[in-house]
Amino acid sequence: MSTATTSKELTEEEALFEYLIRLADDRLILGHRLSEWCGHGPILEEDIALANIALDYIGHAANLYEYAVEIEGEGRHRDDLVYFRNDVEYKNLKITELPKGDFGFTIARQFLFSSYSYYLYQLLSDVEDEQFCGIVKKHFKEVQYHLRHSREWVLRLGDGTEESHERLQNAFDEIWMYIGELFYQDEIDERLQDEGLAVDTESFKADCKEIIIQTLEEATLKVPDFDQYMAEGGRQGLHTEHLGHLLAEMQHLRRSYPDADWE
Amino acid sequence: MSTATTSKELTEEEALFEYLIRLADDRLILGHRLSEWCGHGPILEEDIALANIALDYIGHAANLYEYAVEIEGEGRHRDDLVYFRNDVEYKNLKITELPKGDFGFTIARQFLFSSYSYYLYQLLSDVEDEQFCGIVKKHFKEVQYHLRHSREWVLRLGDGTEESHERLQNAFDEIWMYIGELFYQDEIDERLQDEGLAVDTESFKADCKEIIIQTLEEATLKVPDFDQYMAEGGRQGLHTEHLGHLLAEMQHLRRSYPDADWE
Amino acid sequence: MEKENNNTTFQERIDKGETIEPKDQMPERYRQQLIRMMSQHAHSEIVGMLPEGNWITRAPSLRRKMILLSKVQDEAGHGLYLYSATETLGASRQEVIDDLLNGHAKYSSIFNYPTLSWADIAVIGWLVDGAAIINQTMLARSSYGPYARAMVRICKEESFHKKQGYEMVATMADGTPEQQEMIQDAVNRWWWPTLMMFGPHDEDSPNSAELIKWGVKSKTNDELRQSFVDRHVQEAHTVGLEIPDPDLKFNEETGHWVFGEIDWDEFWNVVKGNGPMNRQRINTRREAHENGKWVREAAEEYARKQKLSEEKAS
Amino acid sequence: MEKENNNTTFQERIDKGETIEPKDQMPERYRQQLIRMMSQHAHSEIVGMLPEGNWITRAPSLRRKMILLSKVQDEAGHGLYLYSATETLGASRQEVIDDLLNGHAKYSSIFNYPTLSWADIAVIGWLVDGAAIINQTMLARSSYGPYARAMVRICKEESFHKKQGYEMVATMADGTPEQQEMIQDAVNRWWWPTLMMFGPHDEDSPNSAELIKWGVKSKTNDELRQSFVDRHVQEAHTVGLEIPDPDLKFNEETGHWVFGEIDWDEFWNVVKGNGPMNRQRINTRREAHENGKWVREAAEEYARKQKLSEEKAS
Repeated sequence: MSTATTSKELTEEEALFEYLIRLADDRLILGHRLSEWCGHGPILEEDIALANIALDYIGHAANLYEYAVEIEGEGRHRDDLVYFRNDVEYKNLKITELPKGDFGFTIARQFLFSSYSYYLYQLLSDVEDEQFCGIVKKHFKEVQYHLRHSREWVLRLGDGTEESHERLQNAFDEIWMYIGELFYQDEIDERLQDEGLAVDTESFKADCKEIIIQTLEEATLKVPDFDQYMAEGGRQGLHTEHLGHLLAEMQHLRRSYPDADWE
Repeated sequence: MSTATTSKELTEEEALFEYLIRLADDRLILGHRLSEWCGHGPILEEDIALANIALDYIGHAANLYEYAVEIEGEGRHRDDLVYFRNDVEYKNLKITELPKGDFGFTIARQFLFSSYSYYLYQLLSDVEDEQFCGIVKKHFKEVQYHLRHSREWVLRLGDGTEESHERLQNAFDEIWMYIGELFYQDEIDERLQDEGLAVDTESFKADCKEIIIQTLEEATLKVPDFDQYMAEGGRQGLHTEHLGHLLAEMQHLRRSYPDADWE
Repeated sequence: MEKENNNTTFQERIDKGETIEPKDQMPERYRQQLIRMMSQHAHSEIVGMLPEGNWITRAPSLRRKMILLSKVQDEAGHGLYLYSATETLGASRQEVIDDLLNGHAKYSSIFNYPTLSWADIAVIGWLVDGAAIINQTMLARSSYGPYARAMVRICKEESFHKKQGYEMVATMADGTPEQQEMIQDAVNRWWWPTLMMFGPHDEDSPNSAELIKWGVKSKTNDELRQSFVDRHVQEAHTVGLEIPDPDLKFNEETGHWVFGEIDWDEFWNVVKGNGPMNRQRINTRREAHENGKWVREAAEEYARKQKLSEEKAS
Repeated sequence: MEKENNNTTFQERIDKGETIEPKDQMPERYRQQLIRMMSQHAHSEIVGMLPEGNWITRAPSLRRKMILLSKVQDEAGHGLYLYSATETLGASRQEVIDDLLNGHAKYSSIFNYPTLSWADIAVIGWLVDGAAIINQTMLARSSYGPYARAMVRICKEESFHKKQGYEMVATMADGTPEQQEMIQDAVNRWWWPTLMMFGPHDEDSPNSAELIKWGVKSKTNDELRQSFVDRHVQEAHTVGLEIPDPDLKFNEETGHWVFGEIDWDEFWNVVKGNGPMNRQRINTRREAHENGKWVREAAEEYARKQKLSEEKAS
């Protein structure tokens, strides 16, 4: 159910399937968390912006799942991956499943994830698989916007009032232990990297850190310690206890009527 | 799915089934809300007390469902009622499904529901159906304890500190619009009352109000207006939006594997 | 006399079908009525996000989730657009939002009903957006330019929403027995509240005559309601759904569907604040507003600092 | 010399197998070690409520829901009982709880792993309670009376919990393919952390020798671990579950199961605070404590007022 099979047993298709699922799960789960803001944002413009970003993520996920089931070639529908996997089968990064918290926490997460996504998508745009490449390129502009949007809010909140500064600092301190996993890679990544189908996260780690440090400093925030303990496990299906509750809500209706068509 | 059929079409068994379901749903849903406190109570003794009361409620519900499916005689299991009805098929009072809130809100609800339950169970103990009667009598002692427990906390919080007084007052103000429904009755109640199988809530409304007023006054609290607008609909399956989320969590696993046996 | 003359001229412009623009002279009462209507309309978009938003996380397919999320986002956009249009009349967004949060301003009562099942989302798209379109198509010819233009744009998107809603209704009505039951139950619960969306009977609608005279509206509540019924009864029958109205019958002579009497007690109760979800809706909006206070303050403070340092630099 | 003599006497009592009671003389270090052990034990019961509590609302049958709720309630009761027993040594409940919340005190590291599926609840009952019982059966013969008596009582309930857990494990192992997969996955995730519950190897366990000398413990970590493995491998095989240890094999000569090496890096990491759930567990406890502050204050203030008015009355 959970334990990742080693790459030796995996064909290239299987490795790519797993790689796509990982990317898709991150975006689906984070999109879900963002969608929880809908109707509850601090200003109407942010209700729109967050819903928009949520929609981008879920759209990215949909495209990635679709390609994954195509590669798998067993006639599954993308919704099968969304609605009929349990949490130990989900491979998203833990950072994406944490509860939405206050607006500061949401912004801190958005900024960190968007910084990572920006470099990831930039490099994935050169991947040697036309269809995969096409999906990534189509979304890169949105990813750029996500980074801009969240970066601006980091500056506003960090260098805004005393309260906003403190809240955002707490948010970064709280979430920091989850950013190590952004750069996690294992034999699946390595295997695909050899084929030019995956990105080496090490190759942009320094750049990514740089933009994070530079932004936090500009926002007058203290940069937490990059060398502190970092949580991992998401890629093996070893999640926090939050994901199960998220999935219960997300899947309840669909699982209640497995034979029904909802389009 | 939702709309209650009128009593004319109902046999006595069907009416009793519905009556039992209503009683059971109240206790299951309130028990669920209380169980959410588990591990999060303000003091260890209350963690134990609330878990204990939750267990009482869920136990009462289990007995009532069991009797209901027995009367129905279609070979259903009590769990079918719990896990395979949707929110429009649940008949619990709205007051039971509201989110748990802070400890003050939980205590306000417990006190109001326990006051009502106390009189209800007292009168139900004389119902002209041996098995039903047996279930009620078995639980009446617990119901007395629930009232004592919540009443003591109303006094402590109401007449405690300024903060606790304000929080509890707010809780009562907030929840008040849901207490009218405690005394709701319709043709199902009336039909069964004729057979001595149900209690006329009008018969104890004054007593119930009396204990509520007396307790709130002793707790130095303002008694909100009994004549304000009162929400109804639970008995027809017309719930708040909270119940659906509660059920998604409660039913997700069971519905995911409808053929599995969990005992 | 001056004022009387102005009003006459104003009425003449209206009667000629001219469009009134923000800088034009207009009677104070015209302005007030429009602020009331337009801000109510804006609030309805915002509060309307809540019942539908309630199902985003539980949508039964990825496609439906995206459609719903996109729809709710559109509604936020409509709200924003309408608040801006209202500002052309001199009513600031903050003022009108405060009126909503302190309970002075109204919003469409339909959003005081809860969404209890996924079928409600389908039915809201079909019936509630359907009713809105009928109203808005009329308002797109309203005498006040910014309102009319907002309506044109909004109407286009809502037609799309209605189409998506009806498609969902049709899918469920053609689905498993459970889906059929679910969708019929939703129609049963939403039909009457939707009819109430058009407001009281003409004789009980104090503002109607005035709004028609001023060319804001061009049809009465009852006329609009009748066209809604005619269209939607047909659509219900097409997909095999029943309308929960035993008095409903087709009048061959008039070509209209005759329908039963609305429960006006329920209508006025909900308008007064005693609907199933009134208090919760306002509480939710208030909470969002209060929780967002520190964010808005931070944004203002940051903007102030930025401006200051730009000024210093220049 | 006085102190030395006392200690000798004390050791003689221990060696004779006498039970030490709260009012008896005891070496300060004995007292401190017991406070540490017993409060850790109490904290473990309290923190242990969280991973299991996580599934109460999602239990797949009413019967299982009641069993779980009742189990978690028992754990709260054990916590209470152990805090009281610790108080006999002069450490107030408030003090030891503060130590937990500010991170000074430890609790069993097993509770720093998350419960990801319902099968985890079954496996916790079987393996974690199973391990606890082996430890507690020994502690029920501990030299400190209140601790030993607490253990007798707790052990009885935990045996019941283990029985219920194993029954659940057996049901799932005998269930649908999905249930079988789920329960095997849970065993895979919990097996090694459970082995770690017995602590480091004897040679790395600084307290062990002393605790044995004082009759608090009567077996070493490795001895306890071995009896756990012997018993539970058998139980796993009975219901057809695999133990995720390729090195596991039965030694016919010794009659014991030989098992692979524990990942001690993981062990020390989790102990240091870097387990999957350490921070969240403490945060949850802290939040409960902070959110409960006004309640505890109110109860105190009310009690004060009551006492005052009683005094006045008399």
